[in-house]
Amino acid sequence: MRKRPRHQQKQEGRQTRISGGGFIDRLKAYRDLHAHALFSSLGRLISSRFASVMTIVVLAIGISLASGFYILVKNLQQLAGNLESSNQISLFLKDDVSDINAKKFSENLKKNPDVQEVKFISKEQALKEFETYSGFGSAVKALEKNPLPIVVQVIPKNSFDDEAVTQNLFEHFKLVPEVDLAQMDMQWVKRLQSIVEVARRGVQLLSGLLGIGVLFITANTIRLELHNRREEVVIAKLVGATNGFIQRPFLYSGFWLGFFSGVAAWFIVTFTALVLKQPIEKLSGLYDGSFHVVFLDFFETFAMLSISALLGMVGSWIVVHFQLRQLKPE
Amino acid sequence: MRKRPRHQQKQEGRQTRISGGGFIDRLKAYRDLHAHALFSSLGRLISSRFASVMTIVVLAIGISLASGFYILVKNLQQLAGNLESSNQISLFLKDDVSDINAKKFSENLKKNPDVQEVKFISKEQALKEFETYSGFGSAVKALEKNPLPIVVQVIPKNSFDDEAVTQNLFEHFKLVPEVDLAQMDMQWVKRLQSIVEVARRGVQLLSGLLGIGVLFITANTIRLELHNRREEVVIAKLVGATNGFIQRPFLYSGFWLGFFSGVAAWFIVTFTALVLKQPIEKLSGLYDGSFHVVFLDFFETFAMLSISALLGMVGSWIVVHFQLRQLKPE
Amino acid sequence: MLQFDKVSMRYPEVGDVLKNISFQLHPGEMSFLTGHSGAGKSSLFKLIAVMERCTRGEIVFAGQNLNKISDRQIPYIRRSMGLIFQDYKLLQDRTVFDNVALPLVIAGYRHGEISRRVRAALDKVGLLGKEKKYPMTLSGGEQQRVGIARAVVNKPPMILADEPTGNLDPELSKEIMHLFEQFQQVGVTVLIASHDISLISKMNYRVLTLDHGQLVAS
Amino acid sequence: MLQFDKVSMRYPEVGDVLKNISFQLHPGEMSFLTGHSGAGKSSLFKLIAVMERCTRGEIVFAGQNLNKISDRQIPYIRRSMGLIFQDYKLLQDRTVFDNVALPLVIAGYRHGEISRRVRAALDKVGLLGKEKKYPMTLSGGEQQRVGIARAVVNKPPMILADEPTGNLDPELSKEIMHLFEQFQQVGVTVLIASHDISLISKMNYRVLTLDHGQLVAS
Ligand SMILES: Nc1ncnc2c1ncn2[C@@H]1O[C@H](COP(=O)(O)OP(=O)(O)OP(=O)(O)O)[C@@H](O)[C@H]1O
Ligand SMILES: Nc1ncnc2c1ncn2[C@@H]1O[C@H](COP(=O)(O)OP(=O)(O)OP(=O)(O)O)[C@@H](O)[C@H]1O
Ligand SMILES: [Mg+2]
Ligand SMILES: [Mg+2]
Repeated sequence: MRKRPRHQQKQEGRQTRISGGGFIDRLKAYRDLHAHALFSSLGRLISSRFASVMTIVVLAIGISLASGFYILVKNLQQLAGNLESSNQISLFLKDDVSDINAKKFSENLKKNPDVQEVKFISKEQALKEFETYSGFGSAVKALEKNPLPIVVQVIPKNSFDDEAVTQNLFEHFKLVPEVDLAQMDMQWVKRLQSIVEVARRGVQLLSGLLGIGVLFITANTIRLELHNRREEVVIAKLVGATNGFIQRPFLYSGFWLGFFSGVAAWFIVTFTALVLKQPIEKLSGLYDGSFHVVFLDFFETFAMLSISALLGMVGSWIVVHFQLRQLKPE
Repeated sequence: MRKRPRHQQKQEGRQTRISGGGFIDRLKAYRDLHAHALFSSLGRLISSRFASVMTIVVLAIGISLASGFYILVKNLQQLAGNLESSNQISLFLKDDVSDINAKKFSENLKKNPDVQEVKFISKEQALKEFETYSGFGSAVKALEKNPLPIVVQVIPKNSFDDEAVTQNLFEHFKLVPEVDLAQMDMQWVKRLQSIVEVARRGVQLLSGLLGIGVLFITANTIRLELHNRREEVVIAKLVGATNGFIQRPFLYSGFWLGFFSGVAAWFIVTFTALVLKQPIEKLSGLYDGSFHVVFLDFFETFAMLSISALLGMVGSWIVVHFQLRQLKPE
Repeated sequence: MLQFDKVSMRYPEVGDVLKNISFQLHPGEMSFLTGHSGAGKSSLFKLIAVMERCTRGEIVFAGQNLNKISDRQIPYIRRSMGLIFQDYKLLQDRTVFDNVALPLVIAGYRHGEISRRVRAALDKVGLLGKEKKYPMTLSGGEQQRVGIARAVVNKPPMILADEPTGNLDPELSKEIMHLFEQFQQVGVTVLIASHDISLISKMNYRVLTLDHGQLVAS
Repeated sequence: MLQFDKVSMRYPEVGDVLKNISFQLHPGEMSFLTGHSGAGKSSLFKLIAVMERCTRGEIVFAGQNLNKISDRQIPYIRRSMGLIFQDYKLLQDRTVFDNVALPLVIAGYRHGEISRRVRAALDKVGLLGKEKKYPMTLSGGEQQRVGIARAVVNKPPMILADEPTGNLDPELSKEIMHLFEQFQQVGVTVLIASHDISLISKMNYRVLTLDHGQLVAS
């Protein structure tokens, strides 16, 4: 008995919604409504230029910090990739191995599937390198006879389980007759791991902070805009607007704010990276010059813009969704 | 002829301002107005809890990033301080200088006013150090006779013009008879300079960005609040409020927003630093363990809170000052 | 069309502002609602527009029990009422045209239709030519008439007017009342809250009188 | 007290809304201002309150030429006028007490004095006991009376009331008019814009009539 009148109400409600014309007309009207909301929200942003620019700058700062950190991680990874070559094994050959045998031995090593690279260092090269890098260079010149052995440096293949491969190779080399002593540059590995650990934790924390920041700023901006326009919302509700109708322009506003902030952030990030590029590469030149600053590629730029626009929409949706329920005409 | 009526108007204007009572009464009323604005703005923030918390979180993120960078620079400087000991001169003594004479020579060096520290490394110590750090450790064991000279490491006094002092000392040592060879660890110095240069530029850029960010966010928040309360501003103007009267609560709002954001930022920064402390010090332990993470000290905390509060006030002042002129009753 | 059955309404802070109200409006009927300031006229309108819910009794509008409809249905109910508010409730940052067009835009009318209807409504209240102006730049009476135009623009089956002539001169008040009569003659139910007793008494319609929340004459 | 001398006022978009207006109000005089909707009554009030500046002519208020005062002096001019607005202009997020107290707070009165005066003003408009309520929870007429209380609370030498009884019932309108008469009797200059011709004609005061921006009767 109770269900019936409710049903009738619903039908009547729907009937008032249908404002003349057939299904196609309604669809067209609906499309018109969306297009209208999209462009009128853009027009509103443009007409309140000062306000929009301020909001966009605030958001752009957040987004550019987040993507700046992303670029930092990317460059760190590249750096870590370079440093991985330090994950090497040095084989000091016995004094009685001749130069020719040593060369042959190193050629053979290259055929080992676990080995990526082999570097042969003759006694003379070893001494030279030693002079250059040890800090005792000049002292070495005073030596009567070259005391250094032949060294073969082996870089293991990159694999999913680097440490195990390196360890296996190391155990294997220990038993090779030509080798006087095998040494793993373990300290480098440990240092690298520590650096990566610190960077990872720091970047995680900061990215989290910034992600929350961007969401908060968008949501806050939309919240304040909604608060500014609560009169409008109340009036629209009073003349029969549904929640969907009222939400739409805010969602589009969020979209535009996010999108333009993304564009601004791209400029900020690119500018910053360009300013930092020169000193960083100069610094890298002092080591081995293989490090180059990487920027955002095309796909990442696209992702950044999409994510910004999405964050803008999500932020505004959250606020609109929760506040609209509270905004009753009274 | 024209000046006169103007003068009269001004006097009358002043008279209407004096609303009964003497000078003391007016002073008290003025104090009351300020106290009222201070606490009513606080009350307003508390009553709109959700909005205030959002704004404060947004500001706190900005401030904590800025002070996070400050702490980063501080720690980098500490690190640079450690590395400065690399700015040293190594003296390789002639082979014929006996251990006793060498000791005497190094004692004498300590009396030089430009010298801060002198480290004596005997032939045996040199060999040991060499074994440990060179990566050729095991090869050295194979040596029949210790080929290394006695080394005296000299660290010049810190001064305003480090490079010149070091260079002077270096020239001086070259001529000392006991010294076979003097060597400056110039590569380290160059690297350090590059690192510091990159860090300095990066931190400058980011701090600038963040400083602008915090100002913008505060200004934007106050702008939106002002926009929200423009009705109130217009009405207050209509019943005879001066610009000063209207500005006051906004300035105090800015003060509170900045202050509370500073407090929140302190918690964020301290928390982040505590999380990062352990892995960083573990990393540093792998080198020489002399590096410890430094936080904000009492004075810096105070400065941070003051600057945040000040930024809040400045941001609100800028907006209020420029927008109030525009907000005419019509 | 509209039926109140022993309706009471209470604001928590002030107690009952409407007590045990019963009356009925037939479709196409026009009536006035009077009463002293604070008698409860606007509160009664809020009940009909579901801006508030009643604490006791039943309100039936166009066959629907307003106590039982859900929040999602409210917009569709409101589209079948033309509401004129005591404080106009105009959008200050939209032109007169956009203000009047709002109910049509919400209901999803096409552009040409909107333009035609808005012009017709503005013409009826004597504001043709002011479409491009903003409410702030209109006189009090002109704003009130924009509110009236918005209420009638989508030809709702019922018009609720809260003090529609408070800021109009006697001449214009008479014209607006005549406009409401025209609507009534084509079958629209009209309920008008007004203080203008001299005007009401000249027109021969039913008068509901509220006194401290109670219906004292009908 | 107030003197208009060949005053014209123009809004850029619509042209002259006041044309060549000249009249004079003596201290302690009470008069009415009428005219059709859009005649220019509110615009004339805006000129006196320096919310707008006139394009031609001179306005002298209390010996000061309003054309020549600077922006910094405007607040002090406004403190000597009690303004009642057609749209009330109340602060929605402040209580009735705070709304009425605003002019006193701005003028720097002490707390005890404020409380005493606000109560007295609210008593005069029949709203004692509603101090703690917010404007939103008041009826239209009650809000209008809060606006009146605010205008008279600091006993200004001149009261400008724009349509002060538009939302009041005839009984209450008479009482409010009587209140203005009381002020006039203690030397306050009062100018009231009103459409309520039946009420105006019953009271025997000077009537200024505007028609399309021109003063047609005085
Ligand atoms: N939202 C609310 N909360 C609490 N009390 C309210 C609210 N709205 C109205 N009131 C009170 O209810 C009573 C009736 O108000 P209502 O607005 O219905 O009067 P009215 O008949 O429209 O008066 P007027 O002719 O002055 O507009 C008033 O005393 C008012 O203070
Ligand atoms: N800020 C403004 N900008 C442009 N035009 C305006 C502005 N304010 C008022 N007008 C126009 O000036 C004319 C006079 O307006 P005013 O408000 O003075 O009329 P009024 O006599 O008070 O009318 P009512 O009795 O309806 O309140 C109107 O036609 C109005 O449209
Ligand atoms: Mg009412
Ligand atoms: Mg007016």
